[in-house]
Amino acid sequence: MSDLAAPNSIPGPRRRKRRFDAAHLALVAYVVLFVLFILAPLVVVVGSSFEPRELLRFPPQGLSLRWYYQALNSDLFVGAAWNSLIIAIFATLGALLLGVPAAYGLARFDFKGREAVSGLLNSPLLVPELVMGLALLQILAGLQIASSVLTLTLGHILICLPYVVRTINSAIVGVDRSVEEAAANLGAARWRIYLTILLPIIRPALYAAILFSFLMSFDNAVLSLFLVSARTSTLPISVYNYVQYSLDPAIAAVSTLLMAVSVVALFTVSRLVPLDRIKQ
Amino acid sequence: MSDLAAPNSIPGPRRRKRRFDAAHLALVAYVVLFVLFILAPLVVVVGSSFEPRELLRFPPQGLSLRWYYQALNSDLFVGAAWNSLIIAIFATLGALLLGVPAAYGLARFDFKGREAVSGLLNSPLLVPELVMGLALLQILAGLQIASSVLTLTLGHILICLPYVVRTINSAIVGVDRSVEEAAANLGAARWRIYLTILLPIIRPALYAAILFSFLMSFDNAVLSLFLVSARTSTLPISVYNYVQYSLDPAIAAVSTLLMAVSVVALFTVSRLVPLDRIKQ
Amino acid sequence: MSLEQTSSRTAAAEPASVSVEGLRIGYGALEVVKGLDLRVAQGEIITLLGPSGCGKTTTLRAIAGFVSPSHGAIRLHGRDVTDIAPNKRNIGLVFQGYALFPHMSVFDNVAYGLRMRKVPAPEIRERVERALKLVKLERFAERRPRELSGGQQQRVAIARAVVIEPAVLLLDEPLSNLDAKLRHEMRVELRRLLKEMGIASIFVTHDQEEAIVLSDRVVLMNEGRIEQEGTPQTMYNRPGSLFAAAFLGQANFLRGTVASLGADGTAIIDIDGDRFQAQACGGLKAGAPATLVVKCERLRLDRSGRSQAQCTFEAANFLGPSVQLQCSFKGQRLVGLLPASTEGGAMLEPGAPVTLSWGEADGLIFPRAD
Amino acid sequence: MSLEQTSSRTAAAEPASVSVEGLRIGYGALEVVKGLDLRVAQGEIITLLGPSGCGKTTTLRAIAGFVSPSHGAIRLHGRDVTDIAPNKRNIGLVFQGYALFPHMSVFDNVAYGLRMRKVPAPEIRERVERALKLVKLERFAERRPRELSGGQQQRVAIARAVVIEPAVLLLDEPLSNLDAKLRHEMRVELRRLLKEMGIASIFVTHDQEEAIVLSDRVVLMNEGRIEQEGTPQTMYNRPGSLFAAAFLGQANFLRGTVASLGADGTAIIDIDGDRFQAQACGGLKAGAPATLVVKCERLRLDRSGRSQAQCTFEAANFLGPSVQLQCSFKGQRLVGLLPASTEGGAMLEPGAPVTLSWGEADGLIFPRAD
Repeated sequence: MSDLAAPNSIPGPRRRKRRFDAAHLALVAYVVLFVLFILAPLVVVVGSSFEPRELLRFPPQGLSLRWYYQALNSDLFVGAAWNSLIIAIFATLGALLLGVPAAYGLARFDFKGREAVSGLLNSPLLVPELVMGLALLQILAGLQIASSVLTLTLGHILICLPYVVRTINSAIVGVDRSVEEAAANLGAARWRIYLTILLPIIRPALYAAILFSFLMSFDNAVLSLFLVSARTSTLPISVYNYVQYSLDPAIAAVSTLLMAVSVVALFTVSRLVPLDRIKQ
Repeated sequence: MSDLAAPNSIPGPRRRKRRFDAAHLALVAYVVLFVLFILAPLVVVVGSSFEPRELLRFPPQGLSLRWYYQALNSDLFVGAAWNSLIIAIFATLGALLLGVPAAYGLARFDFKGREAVSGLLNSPLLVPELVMGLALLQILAGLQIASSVLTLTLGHILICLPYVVRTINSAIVGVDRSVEEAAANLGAARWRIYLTILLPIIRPALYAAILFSFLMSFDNAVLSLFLVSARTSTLPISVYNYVQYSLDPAIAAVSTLLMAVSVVALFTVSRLVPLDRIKQ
Repeated sequence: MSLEQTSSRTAAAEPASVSVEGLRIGYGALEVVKGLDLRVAQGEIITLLGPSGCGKTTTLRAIAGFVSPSHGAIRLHGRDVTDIAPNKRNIGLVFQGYALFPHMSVFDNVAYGLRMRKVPAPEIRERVERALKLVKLERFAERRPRELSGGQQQRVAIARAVVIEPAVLLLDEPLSNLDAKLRHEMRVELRRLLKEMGIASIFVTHDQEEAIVLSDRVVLMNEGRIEQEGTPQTMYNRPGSLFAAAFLGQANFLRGTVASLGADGTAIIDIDGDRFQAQACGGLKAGAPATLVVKCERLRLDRSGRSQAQCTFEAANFLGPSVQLQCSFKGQRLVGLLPASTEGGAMLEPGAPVTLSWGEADGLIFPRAD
Repeated sequence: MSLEQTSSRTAAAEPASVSVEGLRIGYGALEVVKGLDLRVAQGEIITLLGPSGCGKTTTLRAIAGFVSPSHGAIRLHGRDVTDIAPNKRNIGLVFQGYALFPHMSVFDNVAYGLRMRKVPAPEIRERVERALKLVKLERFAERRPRELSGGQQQRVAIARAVVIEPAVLLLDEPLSNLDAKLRHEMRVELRRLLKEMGIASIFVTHDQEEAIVLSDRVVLMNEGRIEQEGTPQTMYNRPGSLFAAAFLGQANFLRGTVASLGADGTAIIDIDGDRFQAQACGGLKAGAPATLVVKCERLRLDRSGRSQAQCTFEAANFLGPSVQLQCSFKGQRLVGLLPASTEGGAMLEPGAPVTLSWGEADGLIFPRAD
């Protein structure tokens, strides 16, 4: 039927109209520029880390790994990096152990004040990190406890917790209750439902929570500023202290490495979960 | 029919079974303890701000507004607070003006690399704030631009942008495209669809973006540490500097006021949008 | 109200697969189930039918153990399970949305209940394969639920529920997520499957057609109570109340007053001067308001029935296998469904006079409140 | 293939409300609509019917302007609008999910199109009120869409689309979001409403019952092309192909071979030795494989039809107004739908012999590929 020509003129092939394309192209161009604008500072940092001479500048005068070599051989930075890594790992573990059950309780049980608790945890900026740092400093001073890796880790847990609870909570809310009921109906006790049904289903959220928690802790500067001692300095604090007296390409190299950790962590997790499902 | 007794014994009224209640109560108790644990540091800060004497301690030895009076009469803190307020307002405006169109482009147009851009914007921790501060410092130094309220505002826009884009983007993705098509079908041109349909529908997300952007900027310490000059100090930086040489209850009072700003902002927005819909 | 209540009570001698006695369930001050008795025999399929909010799903959830009744008892094969946790009840449940485990293969979904019962692995394999064969999904064992169609997912849910050999199978609107064509096919298929397995089953649905096709016995619920129960034929042809008559099938409701009562269980209703003899239902009193109920498909476009109404033709709509005839009678609407082969009313003009008739046994007279 | 194609072409003298000529639409390499011609006259209601993926929704979106065709033209009242932006076309569109503006009252939703057209405020008020009255929602003007039921939302969507007095009204599966009972009611109601307004309308649906009840003309689509078009009666009773026969109504398909061709447009099909005379459809050749199609409701449980099949009874399912009879005939399944009043097959045992018959005009013979 489609092959019969209609009596009143069938037009020939027509160019696909670009009715929306002007607006479309403009917006796409805008988005690209926008991303470049956001990325520009990073390009500057990464670029100038390859500078061979003593002066921090962009574009670099050559390409050298001299400052990377120097940074990786600096006891100051390497020691701080180990501290950061250990604190980030234990802070993440702690935040998961405390946060996942809390997220479950918030998602699955009705109790008075649930709305308030939920709202509180959904507003992480309610407590400025600076204030949190001050409070912890004051508590440590009051209890006469010396700053240590342990106190830093406890402080970081406090910072990471709301993010873990939020991520896991919204994942659990998204799991149909009837799936848990189906497991109970088939004979599973409560703890088996958690282990065999709930946790496997929310695995993407668990990965996201681990990623965010790790990076929140690893990159944290504000809280650490109040809690570090000379012995327990973390990488961001070492960078900050270094900048106080010298602005050479070593700092760009360390910054680039700091970002590399984020990229590697993000990339690892994105192999396990699609990137756009990683929501805070 | 229900009033007829069945022949084989209808049991009398029975106590409502508490089969799940042990687990339920334990979890609720846990959640409450958990929240207290998170809130404890703040209680210490707020509590000690009412201390009448010079020594920062908790619990306070009395109740006095002396340190609030002193903080609100300190040129140092009041000037910094004005700076913070002005910067936060303009950074928020800037982030909205740049971020809303970008969020729309990402949500509604397909183009190569959209996934990548979207992933990038959904991972705000990819770039540690510290590195961003260093980069901006380097750029300003390279271009020989003096630090000012303007440069601070630009820096804060860069920090706030990804949050704005993420919040608005996920709201726009949640708006059924057919609603926009319905408006076009009824005769609305593109710009009228934005103004009369899209923006009003995503109003809760706009409020949330404004709230987060404002607080991100107002409470920001890390980026500001690199960009402030003596003249342009913001409130968090003033607090930090003050702590360097003195730890008296004035700092608790200012911290409490800083939190009060967050609470007031959050409360204002929650009057307009339900709290649990404020997602980052 | 139940026509079959007596018979199901006297059957108490043989132990029912499930029995529910005096069930009352409340959420706070709101009582959702207000006293309900139910017995399901081995191999019997019953349907809890009713509008949303009538308590049918709550009843099902109480049997499964997810809701605690405030009064009453639930027994499986005579054993009181009212206080037993849901994971210890041995009841099969097919959820409305199927509630498959998204992270497991079809095989693992079906095997889950057996693994929880610590059945040895070789036996698990054998029983799961048998269950998948029964629902014709043996070739899909390694798929994930999201890779299956709606109908296939539903069959996985059934296999998963029956593989544990439950005392009773509960199905909560199992067809409501399928599209119209598949839903019609699955009704018959599902009944055949359940009969083959011989498991006592309780369906919950708000779709009267589904209830009629699927069940041995329909339990019509209304506001937390049983309105009527009986075979699909009884429920359809002999509704016990106006509510039941309106809920099952499409019917005409003509308002009038009782003219007189016959000794043979019939009555005569007066509708604006015209009188019709029909079956008397419920407590009719001469002179009291009453409603004459006639199913749409029982109306005939000729004078072959004893009851005849002089109507005004309004419209005829072709429905495919049948033609819908819209007429008015004394200002009330009368709708007939005629086989399309009769070409009924095709040549009528709107406003034309037309006679519709029906058999005496097709009419039911109910008392009316106002 | 179209039975009515000629007549709709000769009607080209009067300008159609909408005409679509040689429409082709592709997404990348995939061509979804492969050449489609369509004319809708003033006040006519047509339905694009077909399985999902047949291109019916894409066609509708092309008429509305949201999809650009690669070939062909779209005309409104003779004016070529193929290159006109969607907001300048003056076409009414009712979306599947209604797409109401959630932040506006019902009044503002309906007024939106008029405001975009800069109609003066008093006239807007008057026209919106008239439109809301038409869909019986005048008392809901100040409500928000979410405060309305599904059926009410759908009526708001219709009022919003018709208040701008569009050249044509497009409706994309407008009933699919309603529950079964409401959907059945709204079909008739919607047709009445559209006829009252006299607007040319194009429905898109995959539900054949809906297409039959709603439309003046059904356009059956398959894989981007028109399979057949015609009145609902023609489409239902005289399907032009096996595809059409399978898509409209419930039918039996008996495989056999062509025994002989008659001169009067009939043919005789041989099914494992039994021969049946029926209407010949398509290019039949003696000895070639063919399929006999008989609609389920045309089968009778007696010998009154000229074609008679000696079957084996399998099962009878009570459906309420009718009884479904499952039989087997020469190893093929034969399903009959009999009026329940005949009590057909109630006393038969599975395996019993039974004779089903049908009229000669009820059978259609189609050529079969394999």
